[in-house]
Amino acid sequence: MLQAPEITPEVIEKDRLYRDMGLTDEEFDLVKSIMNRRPNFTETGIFSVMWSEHCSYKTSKPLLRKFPTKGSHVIQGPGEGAGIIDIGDGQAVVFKVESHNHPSAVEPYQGAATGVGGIIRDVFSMGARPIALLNSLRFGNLTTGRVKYLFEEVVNGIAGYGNCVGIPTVGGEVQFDNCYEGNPLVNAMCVGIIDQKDIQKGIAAGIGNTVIYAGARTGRDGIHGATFASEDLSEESESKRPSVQVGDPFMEKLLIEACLEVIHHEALVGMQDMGAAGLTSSASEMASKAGTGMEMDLDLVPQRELDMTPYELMLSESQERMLLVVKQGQEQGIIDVFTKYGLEAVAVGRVTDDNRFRLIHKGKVAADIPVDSLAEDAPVYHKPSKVPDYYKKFQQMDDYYPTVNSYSEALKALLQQPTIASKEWVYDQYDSMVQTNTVVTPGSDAAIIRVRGTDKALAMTTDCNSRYIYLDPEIGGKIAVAEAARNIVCSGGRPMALTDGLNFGNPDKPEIFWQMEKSVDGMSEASLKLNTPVISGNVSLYNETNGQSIFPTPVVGMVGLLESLEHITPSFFQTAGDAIYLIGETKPEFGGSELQNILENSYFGKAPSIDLDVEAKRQSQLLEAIQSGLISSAHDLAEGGFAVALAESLFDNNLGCEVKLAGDLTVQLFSESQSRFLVSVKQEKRDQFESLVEDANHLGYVTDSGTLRVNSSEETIIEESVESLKALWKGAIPCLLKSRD
Amino acid sequence: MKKVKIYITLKQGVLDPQGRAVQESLNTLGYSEVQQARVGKYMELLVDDNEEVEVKIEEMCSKLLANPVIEDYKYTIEEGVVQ
Amino acid sequence: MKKVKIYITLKQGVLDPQGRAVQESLNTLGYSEVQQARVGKYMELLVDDNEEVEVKIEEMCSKLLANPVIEDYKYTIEEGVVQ
Amino acid sequence: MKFAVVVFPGSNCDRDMYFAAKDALGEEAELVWYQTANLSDYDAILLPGGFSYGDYLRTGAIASTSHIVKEIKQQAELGKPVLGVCNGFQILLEAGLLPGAMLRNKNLKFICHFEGLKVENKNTMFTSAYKDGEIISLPIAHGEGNYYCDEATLQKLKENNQIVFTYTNNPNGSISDIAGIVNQQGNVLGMMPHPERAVEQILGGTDGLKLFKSIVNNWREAHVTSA
Ligand SMILES: Nc1ncnc2c1ncn2[C@@H]1O[C@H](COP(=O)(O)OP(=O)(O)O)[C@@H](O)[C@H]1O
Ligand SMILES: [Mg+2]
Repeated sequence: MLQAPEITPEVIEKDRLYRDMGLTDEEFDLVKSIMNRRPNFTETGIFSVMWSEHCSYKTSKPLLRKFPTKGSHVIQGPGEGAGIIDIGDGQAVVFKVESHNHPSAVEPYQGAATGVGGIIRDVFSMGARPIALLNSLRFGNLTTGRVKYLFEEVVNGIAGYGNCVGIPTVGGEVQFDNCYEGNPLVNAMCVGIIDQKDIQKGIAAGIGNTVIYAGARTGRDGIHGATFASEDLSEESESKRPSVQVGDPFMEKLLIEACLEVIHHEALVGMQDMGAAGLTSSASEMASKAGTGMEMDLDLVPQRELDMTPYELMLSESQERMLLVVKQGQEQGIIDVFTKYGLEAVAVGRVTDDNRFRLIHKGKVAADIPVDSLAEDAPVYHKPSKVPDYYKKFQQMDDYYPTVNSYSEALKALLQQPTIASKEWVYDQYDSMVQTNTVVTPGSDAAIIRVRGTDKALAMTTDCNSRYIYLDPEIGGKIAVAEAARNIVCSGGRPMALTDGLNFGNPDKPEIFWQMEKSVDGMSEASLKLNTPVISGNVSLYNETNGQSIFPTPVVGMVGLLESLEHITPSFFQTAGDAIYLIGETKPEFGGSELQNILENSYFGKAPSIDLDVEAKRQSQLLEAIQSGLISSAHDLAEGGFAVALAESLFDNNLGCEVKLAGDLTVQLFSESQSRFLVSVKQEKRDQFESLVEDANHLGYVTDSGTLRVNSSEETIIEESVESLKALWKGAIPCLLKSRD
Repeated sequence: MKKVKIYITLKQGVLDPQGRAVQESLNTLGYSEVQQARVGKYMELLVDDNEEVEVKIEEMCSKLLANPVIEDYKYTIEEGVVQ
Repeated sequence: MKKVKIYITLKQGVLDPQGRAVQESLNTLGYSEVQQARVGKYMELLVDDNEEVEVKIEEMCSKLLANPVIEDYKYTIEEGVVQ
Repeated sequence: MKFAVVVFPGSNCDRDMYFAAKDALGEEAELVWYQTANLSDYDAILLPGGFSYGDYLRTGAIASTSHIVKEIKQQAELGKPVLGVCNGFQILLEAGLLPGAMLRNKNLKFICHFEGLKVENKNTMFTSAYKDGEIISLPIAHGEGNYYCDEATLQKLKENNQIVFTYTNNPNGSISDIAGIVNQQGNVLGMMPHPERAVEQILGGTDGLKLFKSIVNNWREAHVTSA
């Protein structure tokens, strides 16, 4: 380990040691001019983490500005720990998504666990009680031992952490594609609820006020984690790897309770969690936002290991730590709350009026930096962008049309594709019910959490079909937002706002930057049109292994509001005799489809088209129908198209169905055209439904036969026992995991 | 038949929440003399005799039984009998 | 300062699902020579010197560290240093 | 009737238990921090689920050594109903208020879903509102619910009708499908499934409510006769 005292500022410059920490030559020059001198080792480290992509968003900032972030119900947009929306009655909902991709590639259990822990802290540091967790996961195909191991351990880590802290994990998504083989994605989302009067922002206002450190002690874990997250994964990172962070969910649980108690304490001024770049970012961001300075005595910081240097103390990413600003003279009241929970809380510094970030170590000044330069003066890059050749080629291609010999066999194959198959193996390991508010558990379109004491509920989902985004990032970006909103609407909720997790490859490559730009354009347009502003998010770049990038994967986490518990709508058919309708038109669109994946083992051609006006109109008509009590069940059409959605609608109640299709049957059954819904309606409500919802085609009925039957105008083209289809769908993932190689 | 005893411990510097909880609980119970506790795993394998036992055990430890990112391991090999 | 090493194993006759899983995955990985695996705990305590170390350790094990319904324990006491 | 819901560091179903007693059942209930010395004010003691002390070492082990557990023992000896659910059950086992121990689930995974249970003994103060042999459905959510005891203990449990609930489709490997047992006096019940999660139709069922109602009914009866 490099030891600070021996490395002089001159050596750092001469030997360009700053490069090892992730600063470029230009950035180092900028640091020198800000400091008016050469930075010492600790200062260089502090600049390098604060200016890393992970903390500064230096490449993505120009893109993020495009997102619509305003709305009458938005209380807090991007910029704080998490975004906040108004849900009425003086209450608000807080949520955000966070990635932990690179740590999970190296140590999947702890990587995923600490990812969950981090996003929870983002939410309760705002003063909100965390009420739900979701996730969005990507792995390579489940064919190699390594991928299976990553998948099993990531799920295990999410469960290990979330179950222990007592926050229900209620939803998520998992997809499998080769491009994620060496670089899995682990995005976690946390939703919290708060009384608006308690909203607490991470500020360090009040000169002379005391800075308190609370929670776990600082060790040498994850030093330079933020820089690490901003580099490609390669053989080299195996050795450069920061010592892995281990999570302590028990400590987190105590922190949650203590912080939520402290929030009501009159002496508390501000609170922030220590996330990426640990003490450095939490302290400097708090001070910078409040327009003040901060001075900390590092010898007072609780330490887990001996002889830690200022560099190590400032850059450590030890988990389960919080930083608080407290009114001077009233520290003890706050410390007592932490003590009650058996937690350490220590005064380590004070708020100053000189806009400096000053650190004292063993009586000497270890760092003295203008505080704004860290959080606000980070360079911003406008990276070059270039249309990739693959995209041009795809646009030239004739529309892909699959050859299907047996509709039944194709349906069965689709149901067993891991991306479509039941994710019960995953969510059975999550405590989805703790807190006793989960009204709709995982396995539906969106999860639903009731708001205790009211007639309201929240619907939530994560979605992102990255194959479409790869084929066409702009259209794919629109689809990702639209799909999330569809899932909310199908469950009976009005989409309110979203959080985004932007996972991309190396932005220094113009083709990758183009993917980023275009996806953000598409997502922005859709969020504007569907009135779901972006209130928080996360960027994870450099998701590549040995130069091979992942599919662009901007995950959408969305929350919607149900004004009444009566609006809760299941995604499964409910009663024999109900009429089945398909809302929306079906076109021959197979680019990026699951069927293309099965038949061609790759994705190419054009993404399915989407018209956002049509999307918005259909969503609002369907929601109105749901709120008017006309709908028995609603399910959106996604991977695998109509046939898969029809089968999925049957997997809960031992029912059957009989529907009749006309036209090109391969298209009708398997195309992945957008903006479509499968709904069931009671006989007596059909007239009213048909007059309210345009584009609804009556295709048949729910039966009690236990058989899924699809007819063409001439003959029966699919006739399968629901029981056996369900067995295939349910068994696919466990079966793949069992076969070890 | 060989009996292999494997000791898996967390690497120096890796957080050991379990060890901390054990230490605190021992202290609370009045055993104030306990200054540190670390918790790891202990495994016993019964392995058919073969020439490369040692090589194989080394492999098993590094590939499956321990997680080299956060754990160290040690083992001993002795004669054993099936119970 | 004493260093105490404690080995906790499941009692003979108590089913060890974790041990079985370890054995199975070793077998699947090609280590067919592994006939049995049992998984237990290994702890290291650093304890201030005092006259009754052994008595105390015995107590700690039976009161907290092991559950006599399902577990057996053994320990060794050696000289140790704080790290 | 007044319930104490004992909160240990790391308990996480404490509020659920509290809401079940207070809102669904309509009785008095209080959350009681584990450092509280005295429980004599309460008529029944509920030990909620969760991960006391992070489940470190063994589930329930560290919590079982806390002072309040001694107090719980004393209150139990007075005949007060004590219900331990999930981690609460694990604590009762570790504290020796109930016989046996927990092992990891046979599939080594945490499992969470509704499971079918059979009411094996309706003649307890916790189950009198159920029908004999009634099949009910309650959520489970645990990683270590694989109940174990030696043969002699199992025989005793059977002879004394201490097995109160069994799984209809054993999810975790428990010996004799055991999901819940009472002590010999019949006033301490430990069970892995979560009755407090099944007290409202909107949460998927109300089969857990009868358990709480049984406690209240029996308490009322006892108090009417003794008055
Ligand atoms: N990683 C996961 N964690 C929790 N629940 C999941 C996860 N992956 C999928 N699910 C659940 O499985 C169900 C189906 O997921 P998915 O196929 O992605 O549905 P959709 O296409 O409607 O978004 C959803 O209820 C979802 O929440
Ligand atoms: Mg859906």
